[in-house]
Amino acid sequence: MSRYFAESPDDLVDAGLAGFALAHADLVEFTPDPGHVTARSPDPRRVVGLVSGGGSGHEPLHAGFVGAGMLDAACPGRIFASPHNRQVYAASKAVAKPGGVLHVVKNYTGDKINFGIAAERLHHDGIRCARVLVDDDVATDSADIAVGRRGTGATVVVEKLLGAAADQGRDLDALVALGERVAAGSRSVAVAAAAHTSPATGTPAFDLPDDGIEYGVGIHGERSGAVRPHGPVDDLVRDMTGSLVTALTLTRGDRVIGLVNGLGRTTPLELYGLHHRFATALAEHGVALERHLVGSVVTALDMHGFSLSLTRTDDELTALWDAPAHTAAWPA
Amino acid sequence: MSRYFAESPDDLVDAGLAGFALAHADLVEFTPDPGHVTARSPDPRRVVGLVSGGGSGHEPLHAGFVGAGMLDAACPGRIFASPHNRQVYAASKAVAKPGGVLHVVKNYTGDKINFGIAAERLHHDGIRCARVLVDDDVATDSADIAVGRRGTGATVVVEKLLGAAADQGRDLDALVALGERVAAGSRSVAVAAAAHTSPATGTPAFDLPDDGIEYGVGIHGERSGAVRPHGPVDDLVRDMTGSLVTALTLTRGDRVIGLVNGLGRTTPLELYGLHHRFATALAEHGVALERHLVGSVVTALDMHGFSLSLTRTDDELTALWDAPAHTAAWPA
Amino acid sequence: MTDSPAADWLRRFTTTALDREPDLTALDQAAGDGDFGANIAGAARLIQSELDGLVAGTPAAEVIAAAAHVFLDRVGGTSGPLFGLLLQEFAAATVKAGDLTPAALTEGTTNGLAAIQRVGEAQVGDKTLVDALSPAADALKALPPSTPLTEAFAVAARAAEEGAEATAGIRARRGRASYVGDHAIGVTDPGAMTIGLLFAAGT
Amino acid sequence: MTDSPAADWLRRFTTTALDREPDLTALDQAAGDGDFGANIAGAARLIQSELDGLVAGTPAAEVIAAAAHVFLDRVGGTSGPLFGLLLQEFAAATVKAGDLTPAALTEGTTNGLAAIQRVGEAQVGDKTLVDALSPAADALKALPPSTPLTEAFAVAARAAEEGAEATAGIRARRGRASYVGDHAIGVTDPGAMTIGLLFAAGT
Ligand SMILES: Nc1ncnc2c1ncn2[C@@H]1O[C@H](COP(=O)(O)OP(=O)(O)O)[C@@H](O)[C@H]1O
Ligand SMILES: Nc1ncnc2c1ncn2[C@@H]1O[C@H](COP(=O)(O)OP(=O)(O)O)[C@@H](O)[C@H]1O
Ligand SMILES: [Mg+2]
Ligand SMILES: [Mg+2]
Ligand SMILES: [Mg+2]
Ligand SMILES: [Mg+2]
Repeated sequence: MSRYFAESPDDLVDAGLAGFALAHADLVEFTPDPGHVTARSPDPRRVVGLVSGGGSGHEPLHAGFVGAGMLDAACPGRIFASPHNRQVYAASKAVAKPGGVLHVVKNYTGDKINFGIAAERLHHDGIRCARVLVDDDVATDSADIAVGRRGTGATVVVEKLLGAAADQGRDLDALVALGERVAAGSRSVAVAAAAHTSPATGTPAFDLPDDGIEYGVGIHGERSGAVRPHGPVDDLVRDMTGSLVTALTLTRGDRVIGLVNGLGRTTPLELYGLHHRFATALAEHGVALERHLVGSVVTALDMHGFSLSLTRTDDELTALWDAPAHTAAWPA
Repeated sequence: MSRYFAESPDDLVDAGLAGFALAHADLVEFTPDPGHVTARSPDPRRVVGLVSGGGSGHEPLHAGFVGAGMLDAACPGRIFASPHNRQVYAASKAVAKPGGVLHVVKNYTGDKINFGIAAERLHHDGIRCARVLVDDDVATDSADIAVGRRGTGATVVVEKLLGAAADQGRDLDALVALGERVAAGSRSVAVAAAAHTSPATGTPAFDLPDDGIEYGVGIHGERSGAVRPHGPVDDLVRDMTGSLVTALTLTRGDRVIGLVNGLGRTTPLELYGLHHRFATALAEHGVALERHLVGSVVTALDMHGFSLSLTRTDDELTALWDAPAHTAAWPA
Repeated sequence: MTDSPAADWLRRFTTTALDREPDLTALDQAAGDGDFGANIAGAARLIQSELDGLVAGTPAAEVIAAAAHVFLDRVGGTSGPLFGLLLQEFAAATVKAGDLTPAALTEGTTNGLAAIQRVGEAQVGDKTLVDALSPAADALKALPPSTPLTEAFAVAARAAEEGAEATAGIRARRGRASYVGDHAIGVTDPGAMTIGLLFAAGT
Repeated sequence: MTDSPAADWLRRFTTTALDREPDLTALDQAAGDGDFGANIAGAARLIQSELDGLVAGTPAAEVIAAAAHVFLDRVGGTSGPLFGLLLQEFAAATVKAGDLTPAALTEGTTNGLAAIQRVGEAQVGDKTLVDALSPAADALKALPPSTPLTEAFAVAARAAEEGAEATAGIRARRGRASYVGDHAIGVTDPGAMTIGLLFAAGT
């Protein structure tokens, strides 16, 4: 057990946001109530405001991606709890542009409900508002789960590509179409060797056998039900890669953007080693890894685990990926 | 216990470096034997090559700071083991410029010996070579420790400022003088709430009571001997800040660059919350926090802990801090 | 501090919610993401301070509406807005009945269930708070009109508790618990349990 | 594979080092940074493959020099170059004596100690490998010239082992163990212990 350097789960969020705002005062402005972070210098060509958000505990997502070239605003909820609708409403009002507001929402019931209520209020105010839903997690692609696939690591890819497209002055319908295309072309899968520490109890959120890996874990630490032994890392990465290739029905010559994402306490050495193995596994499928990102960008507090994501790409999407972005966490 | 996603301690380093090189092929070139990483596009005005290195397990240090505006080369050793002299020698030969080579060395016996042997070989080859020693850790400032203070978090500050100065075409003597001034004006202190996982055994490197904090821990997980209860975080940060202010004999109006550094599994929310508290504590001393960096830049594998560093600054140093750098891990 | 039956009811609910926070956290941890206890406890504290701020004699509908607004406007998660929708329907039914009557309770529960199902699309058996709310609505509708309020609350609580208990035996199809598969078996749904606590607080 | 006494000695040392890796790791973990075992084991594997590559009849000095170069050029840490300096002096003394004689062992140990102290500045009592190497040098110097090689190794090993054991009782003033204060008490210095293993491998 290891307690967080914070007084309580709420302090973890509140002090963290206050410090984030202080550290990045050049990039963002923070409104404590209702809590939201907005970009100081969005691209002047934008006609649509981009807003995302979700429970805290996934940092740098989303506040770390607020800034020129990515999000106009983010709404951080309490730890692992969706923001309330008033946060989303206020953030959306603050960054709405003549062409309206686009919500990037990870597919979770709470997020959908709270963003949905905010959207109703925005419509009521005469502000155009649409939504792109990210649902990339193959581990939750099951007839037993009525709510569909979870939104996880690929969210950052969607935010990057939509941000670059918004900077080109594209309108709401064009952005929705693009976002849906990117989300449909994105899949992720995550594994964990140790649970995150619950900020409520200070203990691991779940137990794994010493040599076990939770295959298909969620970014709130939801267990998958599938524990496998800590076997060769090559095999693990090959299996994960295979599941993404299958889900996206990729064939030889297809082009992708790849993300190797740490879930919290996974070290840079591990992540780069996994990237090397991921690239090898993709090459075995004949899939071209055209762009990549390696880092802990969509986390689950201090979980020891990682996710792999793939997004189908083409010339248009790759150019959007390459466009500059200036935020706290996007590697410039 | 949580095993690393690697086959062995050596694989952790080897696969990690291979993946790093693959991920950042635009920025760096990696030579596997003797292992070193060099910058692809150093500033053409440089007349002195900047080389650093040390045991692996501290990523992104040092390889993540190789690139324009910072290091010309880095030599990563095995986990927590200094690189051998041939690595340092080869890296130095590869990036030596007409004005010679400057080694940035963290004050550890192994690093001093291996960089020292390499320096002898370089002199033998007629290459000018000098050293800046970083010894910032106040926890090891004790008459009982014959080897002096350890080099820790402030290393990244020294590398940044020296890199910017090297880009201005300063010569070896000028860089040594600057580096010594920065190192002399830098102090750090680190605490841990949980040890890193030993890659050799897969178990925590040391045990702490559930509610204990190791005050004055080293970046190789060396215990300090001082365990304190997990009390109010404000008090902890105030005590740590006070020890740095005292060590640097800072008085009202003095200007500093501050670093809040995660040691591995410390979450961004914690680090930003600590930054907020650090800024408050410095304000209580009347010390001006002129620039800052918040992130996990000098780590101890997956240790749950953080360090605070201060470097005295002035107009010259602040301008060097603000100069652009383009490396894998410097926040651009 | 007020002393109306509606305020007493909600205050008792907040006390229970805070008392039971660790249990609710543990249930959501075992088959979800662990934030339910904190979310409900946070709401309870906010409601307590709203209740503290009300003048004596505030009409029941306004008391309930104040709690509804806390949930709707200041509490996130999945549970925040859903509890808000429920309390909002209690408030509306109370306005219509002129006070918090057994009829208002029945109508509020029925309409609250409908609103929650419109937004969350859960059916009985999906292992959500609907599994408690739906039997509570049925039990209330079956009561004779003359039933006293506390007895109506008791009947609803019993039905909700039974519904909540039944959630332990099944896997979830909605909510975070739906992601954990068989790990949800044996774990009572904390949202359903809290519906039971809400009704029990009126007895 | 060669079968000269020098090669046998070094091969036995590598076998012991690999066998004892977990113990060495544990000692460096308890009062250092845990890498010593891996560092020495890595060196041992490299030396084994060097020995495998030598033709039969390779002179003792060349055999020892090959091991010295592994440590000096391919092994990092604090211990890598220090063991390299020691073996380099063994090789030089062996060249001088024409073979690995007891005199060569004494001179190599004495000069190796001096080189290690020039570079690492440790004194006896600082809790480093000097605490084993220095008494070994003294014991070797006190031996009559006629002492057979294996007995000289045995005497040096005994002195080194005693020196190493004594390190358990003290705090460290040099090396990583100097940072851990009282945590070092009760922990034998792994570098000193390995000096004992090196001499013992010659018996
Ligand atoms: N679609 C739904 N309809 C009704 N209630 C739901 C639904 N999904 C989840 N719930 C309820 O929400 C509770 C969990 O709330 P909370 O922890 O706030 O949300 P989250 O699952 O987003 O973390 C569950 O116990 C369940 O009763
Ligand atoms: N100054 C020194 N002189 C001689 N030996 C030393 C010195 N410092 C450390 N040592 C030896 O090095 C050993 C540790 O080696 P190693 O683990 O490779 O180095 P590090 O301490 O850098 O991790 C210690 O057990 C000690 O015997
Ligand atoms: Mg949640
Ligand atoms: Mg070491
Ligand atoms: Mg929950
Ligand atoms: Mg060591």
